[in-house]
Amino acid sequence: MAEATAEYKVIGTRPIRPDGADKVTGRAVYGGDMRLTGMLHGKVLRSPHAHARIKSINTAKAEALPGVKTVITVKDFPVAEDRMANLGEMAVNVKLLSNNVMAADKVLYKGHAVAAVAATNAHIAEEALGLIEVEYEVLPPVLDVLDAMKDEAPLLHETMTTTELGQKTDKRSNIANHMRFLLGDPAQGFREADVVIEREFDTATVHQGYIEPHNATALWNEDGHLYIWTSTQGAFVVQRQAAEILGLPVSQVSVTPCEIGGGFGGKISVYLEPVAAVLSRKAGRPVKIIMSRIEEFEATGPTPASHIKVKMGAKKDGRLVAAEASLMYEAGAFPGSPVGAGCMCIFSPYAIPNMQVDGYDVVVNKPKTAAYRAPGATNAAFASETVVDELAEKLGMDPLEIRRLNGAKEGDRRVDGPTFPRIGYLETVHAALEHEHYATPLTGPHRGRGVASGFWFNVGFQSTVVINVNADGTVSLVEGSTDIGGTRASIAMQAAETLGIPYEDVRPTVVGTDGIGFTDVTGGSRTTFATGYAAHEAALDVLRQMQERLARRWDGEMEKEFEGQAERATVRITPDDVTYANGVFKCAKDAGKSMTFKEVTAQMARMGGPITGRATSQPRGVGGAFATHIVDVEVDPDTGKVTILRYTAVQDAGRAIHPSYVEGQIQGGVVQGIGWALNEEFVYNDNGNMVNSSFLDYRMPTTLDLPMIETILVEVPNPGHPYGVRGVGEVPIVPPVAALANAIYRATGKRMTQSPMSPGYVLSKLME
Amino acid sequence: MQAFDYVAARTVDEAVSLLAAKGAQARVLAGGTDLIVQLREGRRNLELVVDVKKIPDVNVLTYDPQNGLQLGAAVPCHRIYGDATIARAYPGLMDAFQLVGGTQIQGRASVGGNLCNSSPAADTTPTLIAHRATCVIASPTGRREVPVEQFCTGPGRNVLGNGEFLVALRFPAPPKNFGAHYLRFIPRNEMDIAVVGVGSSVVLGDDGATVSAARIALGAVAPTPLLVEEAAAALIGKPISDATIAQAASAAQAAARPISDMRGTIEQRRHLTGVLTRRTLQGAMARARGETLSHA
Amino acid sequence: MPKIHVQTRINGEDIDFLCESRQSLLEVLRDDLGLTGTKEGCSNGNCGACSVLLDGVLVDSCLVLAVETAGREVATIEGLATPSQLHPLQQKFLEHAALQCGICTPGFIMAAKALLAQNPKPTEHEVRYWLAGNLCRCTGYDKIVRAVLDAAAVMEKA
Amino acid sequence: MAIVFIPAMLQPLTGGVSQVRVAGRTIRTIINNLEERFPGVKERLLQDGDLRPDIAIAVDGEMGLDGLAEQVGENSEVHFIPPISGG
Repeated sequence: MAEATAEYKVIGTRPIRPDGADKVTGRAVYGGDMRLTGMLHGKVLRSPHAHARIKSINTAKAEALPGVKTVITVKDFPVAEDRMANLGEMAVNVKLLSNNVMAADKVLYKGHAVAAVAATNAHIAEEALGLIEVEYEVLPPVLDVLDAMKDEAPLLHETMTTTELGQKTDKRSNIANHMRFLLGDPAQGFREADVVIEREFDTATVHQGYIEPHNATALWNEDGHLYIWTSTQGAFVVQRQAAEILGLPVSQVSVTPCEIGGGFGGKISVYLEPVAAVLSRKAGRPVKIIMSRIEEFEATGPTPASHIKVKMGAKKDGRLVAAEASLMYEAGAFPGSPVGAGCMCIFSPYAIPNMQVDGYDVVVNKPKTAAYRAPGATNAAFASETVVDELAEKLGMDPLEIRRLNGAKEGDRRVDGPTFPRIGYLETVHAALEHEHYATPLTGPHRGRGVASGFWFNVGFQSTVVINVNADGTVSLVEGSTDIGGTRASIAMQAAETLGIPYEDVRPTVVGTDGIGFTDVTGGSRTTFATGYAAHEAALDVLRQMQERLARRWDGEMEKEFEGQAERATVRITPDDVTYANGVFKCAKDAGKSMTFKEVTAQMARMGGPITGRATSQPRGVGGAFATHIVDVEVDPDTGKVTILRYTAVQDAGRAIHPSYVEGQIQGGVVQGIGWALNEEFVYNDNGNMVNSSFLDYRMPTTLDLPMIETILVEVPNPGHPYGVRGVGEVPIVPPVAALANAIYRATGKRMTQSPMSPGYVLSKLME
Repeated sequence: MQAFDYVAARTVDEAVSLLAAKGAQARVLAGGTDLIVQLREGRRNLELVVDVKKIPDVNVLTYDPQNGLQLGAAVPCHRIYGDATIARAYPGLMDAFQLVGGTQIQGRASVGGNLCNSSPAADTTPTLIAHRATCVIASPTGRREVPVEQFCTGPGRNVLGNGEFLVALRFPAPPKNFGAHYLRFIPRNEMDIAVVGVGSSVVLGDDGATVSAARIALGAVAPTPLLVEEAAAALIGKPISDATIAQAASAAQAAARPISDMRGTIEQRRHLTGVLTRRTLQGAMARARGETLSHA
Repeated sequence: MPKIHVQTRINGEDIDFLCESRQSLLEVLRDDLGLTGTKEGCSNGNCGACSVLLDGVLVDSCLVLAVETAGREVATIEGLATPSQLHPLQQKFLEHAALQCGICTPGFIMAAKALLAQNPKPTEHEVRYWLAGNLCRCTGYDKIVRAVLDAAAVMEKA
Repeated sequence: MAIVFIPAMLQPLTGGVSQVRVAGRTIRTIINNLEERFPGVKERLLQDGDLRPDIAIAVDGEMGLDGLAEQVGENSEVHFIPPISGG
């Protein structure tokens, strides 16, 4: 175990995670492992059409199949109200959310749920799906963002009108929202520029690709209480969304988060939970539903395909003076793509005086997009970081030099307005410049080195932590943040550091909505930051209570010792007189009095009873994160296939609490970015059916497609956190697509303007 | 998944009679890595699955320098390249047998099953053709043999008639100065279906140059794996050279009839046919001269 | 559909169960025998999360019919550790933080066990080639490969 | 007097003015004062007496957490930006 940095005892070490043994022995319980007495198996009937009106649904034959207990459609759901509610990370329209869980009058993508069955086993439920007769009026689908934006395009939502630059209009269109950000005077900026580059880019729909399929087990009791077990990034989000959709008070919905097999943003909004719930109420028995991999691709929440225009201008000395971008993102069947975040990230690594960014949120007949790790930022960085690379080449500058020259730092203003607090972008560029990888020339034919940078805001949101002190000096920490990337360890480490006790003495437990106060999703790179913040505060609460108990104890002892010495008896001991350091409480007014943490816990029963520290956090001071990546590739000129020779990711982590898991987040984000760059895409046929909805033809990287991923942790502590933590989970996915595009250019002389840069695409560019 | 009956046949005759009775409603189960996926995704509905893995004849794996290789239809890939003698004798076969799906798939998938699934992009069929394999088929009227290049008749279709199933594949012993090599193009390095696959073999004369025999078989560029005689003709009778290899490659390109689908376009497949024919012939030539190729 | 009585051995124990012929080994392990350590990721042989050993050979249990295991030997993740100690692979996966969400971990560990049984001192390439049938989306594979190489070294010495 | 940055989307209502000093110790007061000077902005920022769901407040670069009650310092910068959520 690496010893801690001089400053800390626990933070910076690499202990074994507390839930590790269960996970490597197969004992950990994931949602799919749930088994309840009398449990039925549910299956969802999904639309074969990408765009159609539902005329009628006949479930009689299905209900008659032996083993089938109940069949439901949208009629079994309460009518969802067309209003906004804060249901997770941000406000969501309840009607649209509910319609995505179960189609109302129209199906808007192939795979859209139209009915569901509960039966004694999954095979029978599946057979029953084939007996449900649905009459559709098939409508022409629109599958591409540019087509959808045309006036003559088929409309998904008859009543939807465009919000144009913040103003609700009555123009019926597939464009839900056109937003704009403006800084300075771009037209003037471009006039001053010596070099201007303008390019257009297209990115394909990609999926989070978590290995565990969505699952939900629900038991809606006769007393009206609804129990849900599910693999989710946020039990409280499932609770609120299920309550809104089903018309229940939140207190009547208990959600227990099981272990989760990956989410990356894709397991935040609900898909199966309300369906399992309604099946359970109608059947009077618990119901479990597990999605197939085909359903995962066709009916959950991929990240948007997009069309992006970027124009950037620089002076001869390399200073960027003007930048414009137009981002058109596919929102899927319902409005709400992350185009806003993309607009705010696209130029964020750079201080540019004149910028205008336009964002378009456009519905198409594909599944509603959901968050995918720094949602919206990777598409945008692919465009901007390629153009920055081209500018550097035109100006004869090293691509990292142009980034160092223009790198954003504290006080520089983003296009959406706010100025940066203390940030570590330039530190990542310097670290990349000085790294042995960048210093070592890349030799050999058809080889190229590319660099790219990326930014993500990270978020704070809300968390609650309770620390119960045990009589043997250990503590049990209760939290609501589901642990996907080892956060039980990183949160327990922060509590141990503050309490001054060993990490092994903190036992973290993740509980559901009945066990802890409100806690937002594990996502937005927030868990180690915000829940860690609450753990620190809860630990301080424990120490304060101990100081109060000791003050009372020592004050009493003082009185006994100084009996009869009038003037001495006036000395009183208050909690402020009790100091704590290195695991020992001391009395400022009497050096003879001291007690260790363990000794205090052993005496709790005679010093005021149990000690429980608690804290909630909604921290401000969220530290944004930057990354700069370097990649070497070799391109086979005969086939267009890209082989990655070396990959180095430099990232500002603020303070790495558990370095192994920070490295793991970076390596995982990089490899998802590599898959996005090289082979991952949703392939649709003309009538809107996805033709590659399996892990065979939706090509995620395997062990054999990658070298080791080297990580360099730059630590520019975030002043907004007691231990300097910045979120690390999302920014690593932002640079890879652009870095690979730039490397492929240096290897082939061909600029890449489309992702994925599959062998077929690269070959077609080589043969131009 | 639709319900079906399962019978583990003990003898060839038992399997034949079970299959004959049910016709298209019955199918042989060997490794199952294609069949079980098709059943689960509803692309195939059966009443009966006949597991042949207990029948001795389909588990044969014998080789001797005179009679060549006897490969039972149900022998899983890992057993074949796990046999050092056979792996050394037929490196061109191992090229394909070692890359059908991941390790887990190779623990189950059989070469016979891959052939009987008859996908145009099957990884093993081009190299079976390059090695002049013969299919030994059991049928209600006894055994019959079919050269492997005639086995597949269309996407997912082959010569097996009612009540027939593949028992084994016979390979002649590699003649002197024989060399074969199989390559496929896939976007990743593993776990993909071939965009194009090419199996080539050559037999060189004692001068180590003149080609006395050659076979080039293409995968994923026609409704069935394709033996391209014209490509062989470009090589036979002449000393092998970059020029004759290039002629063979363009002959292969001319014979290819690719389609565009999610895995590749017509132009890409036509181009790759030329590239892989060239590279497999170079590999086959090297092996014919006694060199060994580094394992990809 | 009448159920078939199957007698097999799982993790060294004689086990018998009733199943339909259409039930996969994965389904029976998880739903009927309560051995939920073997995970489902895709159900069509493309992710390796359901890897088990069948007569010592690494297979996807989603592509094995449960009836096929009659008279054969199945090894799953639950059978790896001894009552007092984790297997070196399990220990090294923890020490190297070679798992994050952990859903793919049982499959990777069973695959690595089969590799080391056959190739006790694999190179990095050989580890990557053998494990290409196991997908992981969280780790980027780096620490998994290092954990397997480290476990091989420890087991080699033992 | 805080410095309020007028987002591009509202600049048509402010005659192209992009920054303006506005009195007020909370966002509620600032928006009311802004409305007096540039009629119509309030309706674009508020809905049912609270911030519109697609608008968030940043004060001195920090995401506002208290809605219209968010405190604003004497020389603070106020920005109206879309809310951010993570993956």
